Amino acid sequence: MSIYDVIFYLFAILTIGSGYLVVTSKNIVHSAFYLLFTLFGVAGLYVLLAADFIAIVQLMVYVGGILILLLFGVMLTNKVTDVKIRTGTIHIIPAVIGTGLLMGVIVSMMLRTNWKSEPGELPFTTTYGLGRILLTDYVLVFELLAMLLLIALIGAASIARRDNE
Amino acid sequence: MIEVGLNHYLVVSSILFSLGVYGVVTRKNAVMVLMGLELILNAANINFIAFAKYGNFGLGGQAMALFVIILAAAEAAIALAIVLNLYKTFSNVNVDEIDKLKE
Amino acid sequence: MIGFPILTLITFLPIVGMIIILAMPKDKSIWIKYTALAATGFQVMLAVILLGNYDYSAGGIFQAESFQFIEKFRWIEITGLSWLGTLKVDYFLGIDGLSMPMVLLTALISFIATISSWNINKSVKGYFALFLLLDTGMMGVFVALDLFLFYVFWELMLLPMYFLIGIWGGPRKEYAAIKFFIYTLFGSIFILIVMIGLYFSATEVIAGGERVFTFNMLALMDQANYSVDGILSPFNPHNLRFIAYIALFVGFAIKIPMFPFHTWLPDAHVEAPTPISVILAGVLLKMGTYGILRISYPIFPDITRDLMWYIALFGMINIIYGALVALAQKDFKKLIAYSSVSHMGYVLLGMASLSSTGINGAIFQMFNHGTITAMLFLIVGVLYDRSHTRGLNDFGGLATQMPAYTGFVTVAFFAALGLPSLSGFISEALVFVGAFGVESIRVLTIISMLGILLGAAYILWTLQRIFFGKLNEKWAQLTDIDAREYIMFIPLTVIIIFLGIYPSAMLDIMSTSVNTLVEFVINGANNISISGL
Amino acid sequence: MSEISIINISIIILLLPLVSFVLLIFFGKKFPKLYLAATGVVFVALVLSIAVTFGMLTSYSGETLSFSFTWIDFGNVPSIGFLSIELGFEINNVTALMLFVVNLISALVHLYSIEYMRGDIRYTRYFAYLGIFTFSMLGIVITNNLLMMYIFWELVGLSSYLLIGFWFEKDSASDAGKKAFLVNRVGDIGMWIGILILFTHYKTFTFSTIFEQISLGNLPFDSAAALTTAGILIFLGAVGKSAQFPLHVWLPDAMEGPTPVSALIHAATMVAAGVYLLVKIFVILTADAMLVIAVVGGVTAFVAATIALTQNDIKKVLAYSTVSQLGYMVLAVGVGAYAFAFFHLVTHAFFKACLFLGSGSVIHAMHHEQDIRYMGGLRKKMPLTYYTFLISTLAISGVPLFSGFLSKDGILAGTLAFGSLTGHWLLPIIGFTVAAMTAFYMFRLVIITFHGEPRNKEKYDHAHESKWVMTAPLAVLSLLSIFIFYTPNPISADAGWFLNKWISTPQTVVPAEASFDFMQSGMNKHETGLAQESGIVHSVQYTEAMHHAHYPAMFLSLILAGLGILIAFIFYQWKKVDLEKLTEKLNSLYKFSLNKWYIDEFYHATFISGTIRSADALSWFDYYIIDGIVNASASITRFVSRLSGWFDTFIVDGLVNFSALFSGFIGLSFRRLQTGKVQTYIVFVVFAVLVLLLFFRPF
Repeated sequence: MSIYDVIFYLFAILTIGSGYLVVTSKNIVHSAFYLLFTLFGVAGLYVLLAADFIAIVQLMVYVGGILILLLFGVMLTNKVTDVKIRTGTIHIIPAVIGTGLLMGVIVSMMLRTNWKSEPGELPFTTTYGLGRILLTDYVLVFELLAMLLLIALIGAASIARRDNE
Repeated sequence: MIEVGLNHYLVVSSILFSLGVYGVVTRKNAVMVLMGLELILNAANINFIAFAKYGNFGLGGQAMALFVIILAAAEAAIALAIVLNLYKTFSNVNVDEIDKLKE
Repeated sequence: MIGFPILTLITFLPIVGMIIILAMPKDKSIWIKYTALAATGFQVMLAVILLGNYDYSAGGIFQAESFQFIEKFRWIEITGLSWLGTLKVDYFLGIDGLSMPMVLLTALISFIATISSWNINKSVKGYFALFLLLDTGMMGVFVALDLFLFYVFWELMLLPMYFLIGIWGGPRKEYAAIKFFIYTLFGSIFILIVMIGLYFSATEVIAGGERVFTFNMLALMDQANYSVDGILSPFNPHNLRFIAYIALFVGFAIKIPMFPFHTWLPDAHVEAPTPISVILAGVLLKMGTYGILRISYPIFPDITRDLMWYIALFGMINIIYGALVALAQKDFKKLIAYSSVSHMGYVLLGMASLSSTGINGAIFQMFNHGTITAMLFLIVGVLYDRSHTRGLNDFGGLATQMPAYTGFVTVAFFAALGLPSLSGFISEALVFVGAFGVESIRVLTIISMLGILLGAAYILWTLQRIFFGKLNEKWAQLTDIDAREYIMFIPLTVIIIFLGIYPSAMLDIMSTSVNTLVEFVINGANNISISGL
Repeated sequence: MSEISIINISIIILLLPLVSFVLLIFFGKKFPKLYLAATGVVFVALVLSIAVTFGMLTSYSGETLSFSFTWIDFGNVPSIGFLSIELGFEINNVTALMLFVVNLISALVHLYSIEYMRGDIRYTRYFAYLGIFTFSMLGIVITNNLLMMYIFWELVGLSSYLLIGFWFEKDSASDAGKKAFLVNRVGDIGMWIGILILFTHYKTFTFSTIFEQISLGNLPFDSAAALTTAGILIFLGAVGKSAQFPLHVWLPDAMEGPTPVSALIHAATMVAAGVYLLVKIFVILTADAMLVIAVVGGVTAFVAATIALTQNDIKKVLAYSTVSQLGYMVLAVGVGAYAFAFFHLVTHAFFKACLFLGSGSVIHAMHHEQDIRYMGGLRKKMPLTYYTFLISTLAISGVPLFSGFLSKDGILAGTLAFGSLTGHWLLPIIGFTVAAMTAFYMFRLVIITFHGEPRNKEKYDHAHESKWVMTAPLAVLSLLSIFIFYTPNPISADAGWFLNKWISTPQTVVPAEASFDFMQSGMNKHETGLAQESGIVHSVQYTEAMHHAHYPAMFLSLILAGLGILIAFIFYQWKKVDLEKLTEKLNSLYKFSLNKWYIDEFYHATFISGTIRSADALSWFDYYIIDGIVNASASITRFVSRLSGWFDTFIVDGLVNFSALFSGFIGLSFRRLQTGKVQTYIVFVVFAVLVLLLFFRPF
């Protein structure tokens, strides 16, 4: 068992364990924090997969952006005076069965599939490469996503502001 | 114990995906549903990147992961805006109680 | 010959009128009436043109070349129908001595009925549209020479009749209309079945030399056209010709109406408005007997000859039974309805004789009954319009109150009871002459002659009850007939008297065809029995 | 006059009354004076008929002039050949005389009616009807075929219907008209069947052709029985028209018509038609047929005479006397006294017309009082009427010097001859009895009406002699009742011009085996034809028998007539017998006679109510059974359709509804799944994906 493996398992356990807590925790704030760990774990996995830039982006966008956004959501939708920021659950039994089965099926599917695996050489740092393909091969997607982000920004602002009317 | 390879990542992503689905399905609070969605998206991203590494596809997979993250950001923004609106309309954000779709 | 398709014109002219009427605004009822009058009036003119160009020496019946004013086009043709081969229906019109009197009658009666419809006030547009449609149906039946076409016209006239009785009729109109409709439809089904049976039994050579199944009446009359295995083929040892004949006969008998299928008639007559009664008695009843002469006789000559006695029997029953039941009636219109039953019995008796004089008499009786009974119904209508009752015992002494009316009534009544010098006598006399000449039905003929006496009894009794005696004070305000009614009565009266004195005017038209028919039926029957089947 | 012009003039004579009818019917209202034109027209016809008769009797005596045309042509009829119906006219001596008689009486009746009917509301209409009546009768007279005979026969029926029911406001009048027409129709049906028997065999209606065929031995259906049947059936027509027993019932009722009409009907037109028909078809009557005819005639004469004895209505007495006299004529035909039958027809026409018109004059004077019990003593008030009436009564009673004696005597001689030749002695006995009764009841009528004291003073005082237009016809007619117009010998007509020159009995064409021996001349058929043309009397044997019978018959009839007259005087003039006691003694007989043998009642109870009852029964049958079956089948159909409707609703539709309900149930249960909650849907999606994955097993 190499050090790489050990690190992988650490991050994997971190990711899955905190992911489990995210979905089971009754307190939304706690869940949010567990999500932080999950995202962090995932970022670690990215690093292990030689995706340094993505890992950084993961941390920045998710942890710095989305998670904060979610926390804002929690705060804004639950009255602060109301301590009960716990959330109820539904469909526990069908969900357990369903997702359990789904997990089993997907995992077995993943494992049984004979993936054509031939690890290629990736550059030490991917930032340069990503930048290149983003502005060459994927330039259209890139531009579209930029537009999308803009639209989402405006849209979110407009939806959130609707109450004024 | 076998060496960590593609399958390991895939298993992790599968579990993460299932946990995300579970979260989406079970939680009443809309914000929690969003968190489940984030888990699902992350699971997908793990797959992208894992295949990028082991599938010899160059950096395409990573670029895709990047896009997903961007989408996730956009989605989160919109979704939170909607949640806020929901809250204003129904005074709560419990998805199970918002069943106007039934009619 | 005439350079334009006169039969199509005379048949579909009313439809043109109907379309024009349908295009008119609802409230212009007077224009609608004039349009209908023009349509039927033109029809009469065309009928006169037909008569003017009619060749008295042409026989018709089974020879396509001696039919007149023929129009023949392929109407429906569907080829390649697996075992069916080619399905073809011709638009085949033509007239001979059998149909010419009926065409004249239809045109005349429709025209008179239009005049008589003048005081219809309830949804005039619908009435006249249906009326003209009915007119086309009737005319079509008499000019069609293709069985399919015949059937189409036959059914075509049912529908307007149903509505005309059912909407414009008397208190029990729905009952009467439905009874009429269902009863006649019941008969039509038999006709349809036989028609289809015939279709699959005989073939005809068409232009390409191919033999195809046919609805052509003339082709169906030719025994050479029958295949050996056709179910209605005389060459088929297991043929169903007898049953088919009975079925066809029942189909037509309902229309005549022959005892015991006659009960729709009194109801329909009593409930129908006057012009419709006129049409019903004047033209519709003739379709039954016409159908028998045109279709049953030449197509099934063998069965016709075998069943002669039974046809005569039913003729006799019709005559006596109708007259006796008429004698017991207390409703004027019902009485005349039953007198129709009685008079149509003479037609049956004459036809049953299978002799020229008898069949001449039968066709002449069809025409005369058309004119006379039409007049009788007009008479009832005139009285009913004024008094709103038809009870025979409600009147009395009208002869002094309405002298001109009484004059026309007297002519019509005496024509109905067969007074010589009026047309009814000639036909009845010829029927008796013909039927008496046949030994097998002589006794039936003699019994039938009681009908003359009974006819006189109920008619004179009616005349007495309505017109003679002291004037009932209730009717002191009744006015005599007006100009419009004169216009209705005068042509009929003139025809009745004229044909009574000079019957050749009508008999010459038909005698050649009747001779041809009789010869054809007798020869046909002999041929079939010679061939051993 | 040429042949053609005689025919043409005859046709004009025929058409003139028709012209008068048409004119009056259409223009009578506008020109009320048109009745004068009608009368004029008939007088023109009379003049023309005198010309025709004169021309005929002088130039063509014994010949038959005829003219025919095709009425209906059937063309080449299968199995018969060319067939057509010919109509036509023929004039011979009998026809010509008849033309004259009919026209004369018609003209006189027209003249008479001008006064008699004055003031009637349908005055012109009345003359129109007289016109058509005359026309119809003339048609019967000059026709040469059976079909036209039948046509005009029926037209006479129509005219009598119109005239008898002329005062239709009275129910009795319209009833009488109806009765006359219907009773006549009964006879007509028989006649029509008889005609059909002949036509069916000979394919022609023309008399001469049929006679010729029979004389050649071509019998209908090759049997003498058929010929007998045909003869009797045609005679049935005469039974109806000439009011023979048992169809005589219409005639007395026909007195409801205006009196001049009665004169016309009973003297010249309608009732004469029957006898005229027998005269026409005399040659084809077989022995059996003749016997039937003779018996019917005899019975009629007797029955009517017995009824006439007790009637109190002046017109009823005359009516029954007419029936009785017609019985004589028919009897005469039956016994073979052809010439005397026709002779009596002519003489009777004149004196009976005179009697009727005379009675009309009385009735007119008495303001429409017809019961003789309220009359009496009118002789002084109405001398002209009385004397003419008396002359006619003498004639009808068979008093010498008057026409009736000559003709009746001949008939009685005929019956005697017939009795001696065949042994049927009952016929002469009836004949003589009736002769006595006739004399009695006619003088009873005269005495009660004209002699004695007036019984109704008030009416008597108002009575007065009629105007000349009414009395002139009476004078003319009574004059014609005198022997001199027929024969120079007042006691025997045999040598007179009427019988000797004008009328000759035609030779029968019936084969010897079917006819009386005495009817056969002994000559063969061909010679018979020749004999007929030369006017030779038909049978030597019969003529001889007549001669032998003549004097006995004459004396016997004279005695009997005298006896009858004497009794009448004893009873009514001198009142030597207490009539009331006699009546009481013979009460049942008296009642029987007064009530006309209850024949009307019998008919009412049997035929009429039978017909009406069967009509009602059949009507019930029609309504409840036949129509009932129709309606029942409709109901059954409706029941079945309701049943199938039930089946449809509950079984077929039930299945459909069940499946709908089922799916509804399923839907309801599934509807719970439709919570509207997104998450629930996602659960389903998850399961669905699972199912899909497991199903397709992409691994």
